[in-house]
Amino acid sequence: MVNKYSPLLTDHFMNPRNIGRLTDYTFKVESDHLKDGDQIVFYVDLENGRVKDISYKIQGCPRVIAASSFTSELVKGKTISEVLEIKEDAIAERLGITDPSFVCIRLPLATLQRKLKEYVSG
Amino acid sequence: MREVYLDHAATTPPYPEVLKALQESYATIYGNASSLHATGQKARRALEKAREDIAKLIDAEPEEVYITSGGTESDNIALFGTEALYPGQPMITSLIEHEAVLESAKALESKGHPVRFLPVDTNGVVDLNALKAYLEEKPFLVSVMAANNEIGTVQPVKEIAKLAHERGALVHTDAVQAVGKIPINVRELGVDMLSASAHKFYGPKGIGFFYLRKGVKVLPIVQGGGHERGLRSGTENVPGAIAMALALKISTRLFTRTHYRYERWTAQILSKCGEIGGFRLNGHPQQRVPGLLSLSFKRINGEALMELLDMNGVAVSTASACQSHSAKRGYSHVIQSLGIDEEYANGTIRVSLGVENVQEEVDFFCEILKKCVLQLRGYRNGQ
Amino acid sequence: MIYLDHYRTTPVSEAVVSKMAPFFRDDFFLPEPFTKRGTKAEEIIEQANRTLLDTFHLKTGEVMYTSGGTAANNIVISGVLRDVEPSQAHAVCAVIDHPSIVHTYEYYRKKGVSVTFLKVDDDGWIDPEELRWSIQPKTLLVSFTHVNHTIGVIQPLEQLLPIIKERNPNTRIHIDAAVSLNAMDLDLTKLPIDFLTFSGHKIYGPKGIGAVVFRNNGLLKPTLFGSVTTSPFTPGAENIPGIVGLAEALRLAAEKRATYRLKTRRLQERAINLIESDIPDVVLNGPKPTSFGNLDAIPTQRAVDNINFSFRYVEGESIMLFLDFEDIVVATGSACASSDLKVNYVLSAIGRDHEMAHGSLRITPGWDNDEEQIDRFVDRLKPIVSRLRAQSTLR
Amino acid sequence: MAVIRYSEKVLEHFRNPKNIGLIENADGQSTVGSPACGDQVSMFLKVEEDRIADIKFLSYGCASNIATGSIITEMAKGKTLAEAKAITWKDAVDELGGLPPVKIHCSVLAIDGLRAAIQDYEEKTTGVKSERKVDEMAILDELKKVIYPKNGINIVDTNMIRYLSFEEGTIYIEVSLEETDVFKQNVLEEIYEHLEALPGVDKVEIKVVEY
Repeated sequence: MVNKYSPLLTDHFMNPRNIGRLTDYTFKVESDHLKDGDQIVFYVDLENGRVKDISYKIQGCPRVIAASSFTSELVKGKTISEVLEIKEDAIAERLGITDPSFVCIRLPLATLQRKLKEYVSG
Repeated sequence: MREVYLDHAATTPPYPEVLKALQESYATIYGNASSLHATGQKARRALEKAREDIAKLIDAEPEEVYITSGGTESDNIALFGTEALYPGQPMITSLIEHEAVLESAKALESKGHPVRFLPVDTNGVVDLNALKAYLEEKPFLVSVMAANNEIGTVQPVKEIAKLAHERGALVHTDAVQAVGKIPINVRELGVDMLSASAHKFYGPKGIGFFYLRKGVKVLPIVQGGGHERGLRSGTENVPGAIAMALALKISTRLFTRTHYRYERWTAQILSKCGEIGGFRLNGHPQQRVPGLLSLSFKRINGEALMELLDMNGVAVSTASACQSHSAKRGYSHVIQSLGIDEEYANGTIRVSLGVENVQEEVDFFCEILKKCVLQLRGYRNGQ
Repeated sequence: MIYLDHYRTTPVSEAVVSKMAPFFRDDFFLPEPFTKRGTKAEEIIEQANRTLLDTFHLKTGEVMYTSGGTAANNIVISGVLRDVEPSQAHAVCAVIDHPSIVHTYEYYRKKGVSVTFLKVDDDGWIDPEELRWSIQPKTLLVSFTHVNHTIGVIQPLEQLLPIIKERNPNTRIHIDAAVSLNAMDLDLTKLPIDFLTFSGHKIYGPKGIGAVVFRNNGLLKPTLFGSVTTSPFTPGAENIPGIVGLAEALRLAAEKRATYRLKTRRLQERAINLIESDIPDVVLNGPKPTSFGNLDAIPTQRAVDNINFSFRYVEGESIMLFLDFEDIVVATGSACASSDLKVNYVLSAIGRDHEMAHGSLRITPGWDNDEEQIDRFVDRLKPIVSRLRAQSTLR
Repeated sequence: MAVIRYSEKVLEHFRNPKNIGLIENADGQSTVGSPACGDQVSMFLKVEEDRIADIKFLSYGCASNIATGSIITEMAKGKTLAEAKAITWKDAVDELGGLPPVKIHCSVLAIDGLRAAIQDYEEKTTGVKSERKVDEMAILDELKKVIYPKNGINIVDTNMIRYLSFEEGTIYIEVSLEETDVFKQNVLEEIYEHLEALPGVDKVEIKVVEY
């Protein structure tokens, strides 16, 4: 098995987009499944059923940092239903980590989708 | 971009002299050392010379030194070569052993040997009171490493051997991280068995040795042509053995110089860490292998720090070099055993200096380290 | 020096040494996920794996690297037999197999595993019928040596292996190809081999490295324990220079195989003809080589690089030492020259009495020999044999 | 794994053995050892006034076998029969500048050959078959000719004979050998070879014990 980071993943790890804490946000969501003190907190600002803005704070491995950054870029501007339709594997594939044992690569999107579903159902 | 290698506890490049000796012997000594003719005898003499040299450097007799394929095999010989002689008897090892001993011990457990794992204190030193208690169970073997591969703590092997022998147990020490780095004297340590690996002290890969005190019985774990006095079958790797002996000789000669440099650089790195803040140095403050630093940074993921350093041209490791695979998360069993605060434990990297490092590289590392730690803390704090 | 003991070990070819060179000091790193240096090391191993699989014509498969041929055979046999209930297990090998196979099975036999040691005929061949009936429902593993290390007999794998799978499709097949690969091509897409083992130092590669090539690890259980990066069966630091050297040696062996065959076959023919015509009372041990006439034919009976003769009335260690005085290196099956004072078991198995086995020489030419050296060797051998015969009690 | 290395003197006697050949109508002669074990020596004597006037040997064997044959014949030549009988294999080994432990048995064989040839001469001249009574001492003496190849010392002094009895033609002995000892087979074969040749011995039973 060759485990090598794709240039895209490396870039998102070294220069993560949308880091920070939004001053105005609709909700914030914290990931579960991370242990040993690692954590992600997303801040999401919704407007007319659309992700108007998103940011996060993160402590974690390179993959989860890159995936969070990539996911934040991906969902920004999308409607809630569009976000819910994104396949977890799509992100894994784009970032070049297809080994299913790397849960971390899927975690940011899963966290967001979980919270959005809750939000929609009230 | 600059490439600074600070992962010598994982593996080291052979000394140029060692490489030259290795390549020369590839060309000239191709006889099989077990064979009777002159070519074979030339190889045999070279092999015996290498064995004598190694023996001298650790204060053993030449016939007590067996050439193996490396530390893992040596450790496996120590455990599996003795267990059949003591069916059902327990063995003692520590919680912070290398996987080669730890996994073997677990395999022994499934073969019916109860295994007792000695706890360690915050400095990573094994608990001698626990040892005394476990020794009451009449174990056949005590295996405690000479120096830890992740935190560098040097264990009180001499005391351990003395206590174990009083109770009639055999003593093995995995000295892979100690041989060639600190003076090792098997007589003084009083151990029955010791494992070493050449690529940790600037020798080639694929070769190591196993010390077995005269009179101690060990069964072979590999069956075959009866090489190495029946203990370790397989055509002798004569070029490897020659190169290993030379590497050990040079490493021993360089002790004073390297230890002086490593101390100075350690002080410099620690002072930089103080500037960064929120860090701790793991392992025993004095009883440690020079040049091996386990550093924990508060509220940082160690893997992320290692990768970021790597992308900035500095090679260090997190946990143990061989272990950080796939979905395995969290920090290593060694760091866990120290009982340090999780906030720190998660952010641990290992920095291990080597003979070819120079002052400029250490300076460069200090700057990059600061930059990377601050960058990752920035991610966490949302800056 | 005239070195005619290539079955024992070979010099590392210069091409292999230079291929290995960068991996000692420049790229000395160990494999590790994600870091630049670590992934490069992984890629190097991947490349070597690819070379090995390609050489055996496999599209997919796995490779593990060991400390040599002995370790490889032990990992396979112990990997299958170590953790099974002995009374429920059966295994098969040939009596003339390499010690690293025979002794390992002997060890498991003592542990209660039932093991069939197949007898061979006077030329060293396994009887297909005997093999057929040796396979039982509980037969887990069959091992044998492709080309025998003493007498060069080639076991007809195309004929034998299907018999095993026919009788019991679950039986795994392990072939030791340690001395096969300089001269013989093994196409694993055509042969139902589950585990193939070999080592570097017999194919002009370095010592201290060997490999197991296999389709899938199925039955294998680890027998060594430690930290795992590339294969759970071979924990510990990867010997990357060795791995690179092994792969290059194997690649070169495959590339130059046709030339090698032509060369050693000429030397073999010349040596056999000269010895048989110049020295009386000699017996060739092992099968006769396939017709000398057709040099292009792929040998099917005896490996092209093996010659083994018994010299009646004389003892092998004495011949070997006299040759050694003349800087000629061969091997002998004499018990006197062995470290355990046992007569060569392969020669006993093909029906040579003790006296004939004691008086045997194994002559194994290689890349560094030529016709002139063979002539010189036989020329020196002649007076040595007649002199020893003159002083023998048995004349 | 034993390191087998010959001294220069052994190699010299191997290369250019003294007294090699056969004496027609010898006064005493013997053949000991067997090709099955890899070693056989024949000795031929010419005796004049109780002195060994000439001695020759033939050998089927390895380098140390030939070299010890050569050195022993050199040592015995010119000596009285009594003096020649007193030569021990240790003397021969010392004279050769040492032998590897695994090869000591070769010199024992050559000394055996010399003594057997002298005995043959004495039996021929006196007409008396000097048959030593076989008792436990004689058996022990015979066992002292079996050398443990690992240390080059005989199996009696190596303390490997744990029990010995001789009743109605059957010798029963217990030998201490480990299951894994590489020389086990070799030692057992040598014991059989030596003891079965003793007069009055019909059967040799060996039990291997691991203590």
